[in-house]
Amino acid sequence: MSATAVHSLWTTDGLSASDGLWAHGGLWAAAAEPVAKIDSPQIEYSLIAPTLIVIGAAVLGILVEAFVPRRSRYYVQLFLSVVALVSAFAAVVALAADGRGTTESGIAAMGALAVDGPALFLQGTILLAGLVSVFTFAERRLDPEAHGNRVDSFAAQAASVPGSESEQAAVKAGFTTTEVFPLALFAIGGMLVFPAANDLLTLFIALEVFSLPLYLLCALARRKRLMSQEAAVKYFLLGAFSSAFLLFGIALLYGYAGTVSYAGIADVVDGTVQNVTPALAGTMGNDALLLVGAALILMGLLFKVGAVPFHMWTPDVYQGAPTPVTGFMAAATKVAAFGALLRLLYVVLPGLRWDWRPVMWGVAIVTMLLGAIVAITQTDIKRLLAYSSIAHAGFILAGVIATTPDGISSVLFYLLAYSFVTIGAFAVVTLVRDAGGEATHLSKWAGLGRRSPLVAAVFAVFLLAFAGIPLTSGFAGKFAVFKAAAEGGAGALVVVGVISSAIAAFFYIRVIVLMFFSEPKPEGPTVAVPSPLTMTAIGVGVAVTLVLGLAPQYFLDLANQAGVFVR
Amino acid sequence: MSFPLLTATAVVPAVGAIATAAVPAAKRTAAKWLALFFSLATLALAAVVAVRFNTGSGADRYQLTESHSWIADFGVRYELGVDGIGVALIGLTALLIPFIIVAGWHDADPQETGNTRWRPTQGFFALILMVEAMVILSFEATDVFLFYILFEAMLIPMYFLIGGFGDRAHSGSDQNAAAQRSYAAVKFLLYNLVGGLIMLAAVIGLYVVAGTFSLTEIAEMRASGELNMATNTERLLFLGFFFAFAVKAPLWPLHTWLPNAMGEATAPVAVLITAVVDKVGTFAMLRFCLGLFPGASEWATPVILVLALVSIVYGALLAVGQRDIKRLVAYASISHFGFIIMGIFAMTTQGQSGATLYMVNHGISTAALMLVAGFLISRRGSRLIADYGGVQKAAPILAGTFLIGSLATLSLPGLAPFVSEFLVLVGTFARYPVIGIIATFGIVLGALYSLVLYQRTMTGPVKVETAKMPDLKLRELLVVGPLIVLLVFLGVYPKPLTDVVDPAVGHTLSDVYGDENPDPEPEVAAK
Amino acid sequence: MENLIALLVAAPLLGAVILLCGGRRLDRTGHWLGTLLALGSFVVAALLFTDMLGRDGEDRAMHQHLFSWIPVGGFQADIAFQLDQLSMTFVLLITGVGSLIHIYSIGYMEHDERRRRFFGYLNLFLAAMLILVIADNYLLLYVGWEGVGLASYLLIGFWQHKPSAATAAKKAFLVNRVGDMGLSIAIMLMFTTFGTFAFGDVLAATGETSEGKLTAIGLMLLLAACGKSAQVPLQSWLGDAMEGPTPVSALIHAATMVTAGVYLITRSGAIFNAAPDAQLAVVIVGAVTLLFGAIVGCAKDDIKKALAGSTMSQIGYMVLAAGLGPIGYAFAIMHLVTHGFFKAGLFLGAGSVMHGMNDEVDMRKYGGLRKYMPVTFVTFGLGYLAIIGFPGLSGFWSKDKIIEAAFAYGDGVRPWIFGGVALLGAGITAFYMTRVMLMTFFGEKRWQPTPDPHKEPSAEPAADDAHAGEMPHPHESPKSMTIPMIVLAFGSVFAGGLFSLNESFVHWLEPVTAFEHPHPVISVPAITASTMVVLAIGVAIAWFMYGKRPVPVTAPRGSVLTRAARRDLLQDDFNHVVLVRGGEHLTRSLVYVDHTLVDGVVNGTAASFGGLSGRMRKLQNGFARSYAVSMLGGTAVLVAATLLMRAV
Amino acid sequence: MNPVNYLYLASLLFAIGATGVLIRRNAIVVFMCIELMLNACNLALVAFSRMHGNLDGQIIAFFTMVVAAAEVVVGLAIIVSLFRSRHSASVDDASLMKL
Repeated sequence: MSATAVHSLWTTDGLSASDGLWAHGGLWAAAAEPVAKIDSPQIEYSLIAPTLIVIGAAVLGILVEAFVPRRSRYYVQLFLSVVALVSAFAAVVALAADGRGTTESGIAAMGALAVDGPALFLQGTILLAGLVSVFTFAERRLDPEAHGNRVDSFAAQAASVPGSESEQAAVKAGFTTTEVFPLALFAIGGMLVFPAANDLLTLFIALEVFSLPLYLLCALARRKRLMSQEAAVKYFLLGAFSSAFLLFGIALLYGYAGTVSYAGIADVVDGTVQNVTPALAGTMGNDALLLVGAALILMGLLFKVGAVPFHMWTPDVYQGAPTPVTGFMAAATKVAAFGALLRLLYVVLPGLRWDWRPVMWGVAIVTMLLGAIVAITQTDIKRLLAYSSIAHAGFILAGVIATTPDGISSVLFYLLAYSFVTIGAFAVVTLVRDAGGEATHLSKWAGLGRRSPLVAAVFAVFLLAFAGIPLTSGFAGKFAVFKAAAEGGAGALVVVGVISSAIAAFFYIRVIVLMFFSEPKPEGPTVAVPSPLTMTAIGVGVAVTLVLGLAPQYFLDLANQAGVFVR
Repeated sequence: MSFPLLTATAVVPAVGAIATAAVPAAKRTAAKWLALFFSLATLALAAVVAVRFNTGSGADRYQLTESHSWIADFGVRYELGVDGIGVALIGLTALLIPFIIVAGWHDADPQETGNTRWRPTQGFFALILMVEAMVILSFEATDVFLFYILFEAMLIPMYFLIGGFGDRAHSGSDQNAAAQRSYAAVKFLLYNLVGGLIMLAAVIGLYVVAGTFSLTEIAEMRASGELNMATNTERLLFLGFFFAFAVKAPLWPLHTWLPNAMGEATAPVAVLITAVVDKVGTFAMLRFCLGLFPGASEWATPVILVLALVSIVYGALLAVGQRDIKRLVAYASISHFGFIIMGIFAMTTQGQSGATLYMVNHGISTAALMLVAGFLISRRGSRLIADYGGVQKAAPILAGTFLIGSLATLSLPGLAPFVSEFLVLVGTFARYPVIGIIATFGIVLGALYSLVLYQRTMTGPVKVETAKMPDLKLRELLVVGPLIVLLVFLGVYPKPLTDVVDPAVGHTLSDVYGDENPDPEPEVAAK
Repeated sequence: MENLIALLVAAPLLGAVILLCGGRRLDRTGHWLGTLLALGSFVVAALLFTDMLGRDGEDRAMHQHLFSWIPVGGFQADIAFQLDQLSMTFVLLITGVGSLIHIYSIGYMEHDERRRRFFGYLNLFLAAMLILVIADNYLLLYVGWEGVGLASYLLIGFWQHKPSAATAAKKAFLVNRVGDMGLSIAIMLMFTTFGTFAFGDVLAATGETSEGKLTAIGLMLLLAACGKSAQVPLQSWLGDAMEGPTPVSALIHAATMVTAGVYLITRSGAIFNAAPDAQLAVVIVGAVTLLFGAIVGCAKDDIKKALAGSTMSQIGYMVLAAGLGPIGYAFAIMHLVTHGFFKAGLFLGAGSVMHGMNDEVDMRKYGGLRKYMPVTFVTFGLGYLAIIGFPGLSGFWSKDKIIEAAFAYGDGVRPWIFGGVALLGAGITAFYMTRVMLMTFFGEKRWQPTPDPHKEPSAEPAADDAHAGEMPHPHESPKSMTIPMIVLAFGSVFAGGLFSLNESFVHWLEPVTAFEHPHPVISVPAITASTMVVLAIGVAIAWFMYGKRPVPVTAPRGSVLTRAARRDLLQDDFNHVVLVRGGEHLTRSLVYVDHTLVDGVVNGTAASFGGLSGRMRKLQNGFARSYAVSMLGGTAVLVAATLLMRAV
Repeated sequence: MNPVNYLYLASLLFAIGATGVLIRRNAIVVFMCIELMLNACNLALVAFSRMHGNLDGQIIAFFTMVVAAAEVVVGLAIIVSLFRSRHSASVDDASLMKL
């Protein structure tokens, strides 16, 4: 799978489209001669339509904020978002139907983006997860009405100081932060690009594009604003910190290979590169550049997936962020970040796998164990789910390490399964409320099964899926990942995975025990009756969980077909 | 395509579970009858399976097979088929569930009224039927993965049955009942889950080695020499499988969940645990450990036999030391499971036939004893042996049935468990005389705990609390009576059962020994 | 005719089922039904017996195959019966004595509200005992073996509300189970050695295996016999078994069940004949028990326990005889039958006495009863004469032969030792039986008011709270009780002589057990003479101690031996300390181990994960900067590890 | 000058920035340290660009500046709102959530 539709943006030697271009050293070869003619870059708009639709809708959303009256903004924004996500998803499906994910996969936008199976699969997953998340964003029935206005999970006015008069005024005026919709769309747009990024620059930009809106979204909780802001600050500072590392890694890798294109770097790493310039010959000999650069980029991505020891933001941010945002982050970010990680490891660094595999082994083991162990003693349901997501990141890493086609498809499948369970679980968390908003302390969940058997049962289904009990999607995913790992020669990793699954099962079960076998507290929380929006989100979660658990074959086929990276 | 009989045996209770769960809160009694109806329908289907099953000498090993593609990507097929062992255990399961339902008729009646959303009764019976469906299907699965899924999935309804519907009787402990119960439920789940997860690793390993989960395909591959399994791999995989089954069965020292679970659960659920669900573990040892890893099974036999022996003696001794009736029965079961496992790994025709019969007989006898114990406990509200005494004076029928249950537990000749226990002993003795002899001590200890229990509860001076104890009601008699009849019948005429089981045991042993005669030849040739 | 064999078992079994499941409706008629069915079984036995007599000695064995019981591979157990002369002897004894005791019980249990159940148990016992003796293989024998154990358990503990009865029942069952272990192992050994455990096949094939194997089988069978027949070292249950109603003691613990061990050894004669070491063990056990039981019998004041000691001792004789091989089998069985008559008679007599004395069992509180209970006195007296071996009565014929045979056992010192023991036993028998006789029927009245049962539960509380505090009014028992006693007394007197006429009994059994004439080391008349002397000495000593002098109501402290004998020669104390206490300690410590160690390891693991979790979560200290440190550290490790991988 | 020296300088700056993040409490300062790290990256990129004789590195450097600017927008907004709620810009004060 060589690059077929690659054009250089700034070519100097008149070559407009040539395979040999890479030999010159990258996208933007240095200008040596006067410019004769500027070729316009070739952008295959249809191939990147999903991203364009979402980003375009996000821009439109900004305009809506500016021009549409406050009253109707919510409806317009919701409509816009849903239409955008649905049509983007339709575009993804259309591309996939075109065979763009399998036989026709290739590279688009001057080599910046890959349009291949994993990209389309993950984009589809992200769009669906995003759509469901937008439903939970739009939920306005959970909190009691404030001054006759329905309110959602987000602060009336983010700029106002919590508890201040201006905030009360904003509430009274019925302000709502409808900006969350364009923000979410921006984030989704970035996430769509992230796993499809085919050069390091696009990777970096995509990372920032989806991170920055998320930082903001974290800060927007209506209740517990202080915690929300704290989460945002932590997320922001640590995120920026990690992206600095990522960028430095990019710089080093660029220094090593003289190019930022994935394929180009891979050629250099593999030693199959033609036309070695003297400068390249010099840097190619310097493995330290390669190794340190690769390690730093890995670190940036591992931060996003929440792998130990780069996980420490996760519990705090998950806890502090508005719960719908947490669900969205936990699901979509993970999907996007693992997509990028996969592409990086499988496309750019396969030649280095003897170097990174042992390291990733270590990360995976530590991640699985620590996530599971620390979760045991958690007392807040959101923090508990955060640690659970860390453990799951470890499981997925086990599949990543397989370095087989099965490894790719198993990770894809796992991500699909996991994201819906996660969104569903967090959506249930939004329902259980007391006077202070969501009742996230575990002790308040005691006896929930008696009061609201259905909600408790649904949550139990999600927990069982997290725990990987058969007949749920969690089991199918876990099995796929572990099978791939075992086949890829990582049997020991499977054993560790199994052990940490056992540990993890303990705390999922603890919650179930609490819900069903503990006596309800008299002043326990109530379960709010949600609007169809959240119901849909939860319903989709349950449906996906069960379908993927009982009859996963179709989706496994899909993941299998999608499991090949273009290069 | 013929009628999918085996699927139907599992679908009927599953549908019953859903139907029962859907009954509105107020129609509690209707839910009970509905559950009973479905369990009886399942029994009828199981009877059809037994009738259709061909015990002739040339019959296939797995019969009534069904095979459909399921998860091709994992090499998983929905493959069903029964051998004689499966038929026997399906029969046992289908038979016991109606009794369990009738015995637990009032166990899940809600204590609080007015909460219209809380429907414990419906849940209770639905969960029981769900367990039945899963257990039956697991006896039918000839695909390792399908079996594994059911093996794990059945933990969940069991878990809710244990933790959600506990015994309200006083257990002599200061801890609050709810805490104890949820401890027991969690312990049950975690033990079995850990076992299951370790098995998961082995299941994956098996796939890596064999590339398929189908028992028949693996057997063919083995026969044609295509199966390339290194000795150490085989042993590791065997251990992974065996560990899970040993937890389930349970084998010493992985047994401690059972007394807690059986103690805290209601008596019918305790029966469900030990008489039905745990049998999946021993069944799986026969079908999967021996069928998939014959070499490793032989290799592990000495250790397993010793553990089984320890179980037998240890379980019995601990049973003697118990103060709680239900825990006593639980430890007795541990002892009995030791016998079953010993019979399986003695690798003789008598041993394995005996073990299979033992599974059935232990199911019936424990059901009889435990259900009567449950009736007893419900009358006095205490599980402590010391709280009883002289019950036979007030409730002679109850005492009589309890005695028969106890006698079955101590394997009195004439009752079904004797046949199986003796076969196990003979089968073991034939190959491992010393182990066989030591295991024989189990029969003395069995008598000890059974009779101590009977003596302390039923005989002696009448206590004030027990003086007015009502005797068995009709419903209770309907539960116990048939079980006792069955115990006697199978003790006197076990041939229908051995006819079904023997060919299957022959197949299982031929997995291990090939065409050789599995049994040691007697010194003096028979005439 | 052969098809009738199953009927022998079926009749009482049917009775048991009907009586035990029938409910209160049958309370009024149940005992008649039970008795009728027992008699029916006896009639069938008689029919079969006449049929058998009509054939030649070698052709008398009958077989009936009912169905295949446990067919598993080479393991083929059948429900099949074999009725040969040996079995026939037992069948007649069991059904005959059994029927008599049914009749006796009608009167004896008249006031017991649970009489129906009692008869159900009795029928159950008959069925099981008949299975035991007519089984054609060891496994079916085992069924009967355990079946009689169960019946014995139920009947000993019939008065369940008495803790002592319940305990005694349990003890009997448990001790028997130890013996049953022996039988199980013996059957397993047979199966692995011969591939079968049917009498015919096994006993015919004994020549084809090693003596070692046969010795092992023999010793295991002996263990079984010890359990069932209350032989040392498994004798301890028999004394306690006297907690059961007296008819039970008569039937099960004197006449029939306890002799099953003798049956087993005799039945397995071919095995023992080929295993002299096993035979020696049998003889030793018999000899030891013979003395043991006799000594215990001398010290007991409880009439039933004294008789129980005597039973033990008499069975010791039988076992001793059975261990002697072909010279002894016939005599063992003959003594068994005569003993069945006189011991059952003695027990029934004792029951009659107790019936008249408000269920008092302490002989020290009897005295002078011969005037008040003449029938009982006479029948009891005849039984007494029979058991001590008074010339001409049954016991004389059978016991004397055993002593003779014992003097003919082996060579060297063996005949002297075992002959001497047998002879000594005869003397002690005379002593303790005379003691019983004197204390009960002679001397002055030493009657005491019946103690209040609520304060001190007496041994047999039957229907009698009304008697509390009253003086007993001894009276003769009703007809239903005396008639069986009289019938048995006839047996006690004449059976032995009848059997010895032309050695008819020996010839009857010879086809089954084989027979050789014993050649004692001293002449037969000399043995008979010395037996008479020993007997006379025993009677004389007893008369001096209990006839001439008044018997104190409270027992004197007595010598060390007496005190030990009262406590069953400290065997129970040994059991209590070593087995019961030791067992309790063992189970208690195992419960502890299970809780702290086995469970503790798992709980500890869980707890340590919890602790680890608690410590690890402290790393999450809430400070963004320390998170950054972790990230930086992680990056450093990542980089270092990557570089290291390359370096390695 | 040897191009490697630029790289050393870039690394040094990066290290200084990272250290600053770790040791400074004020959120603004921490943030500026991150900016310093980004600029160190830019330096490295430009140096490599020069070494390899292509423009990719320089282009990335421009993108980085834009990203840094965007981060400032978002970051300052967050930090300021935190400051207004807490009257403190200390990162260490924001430690409600832990364990």
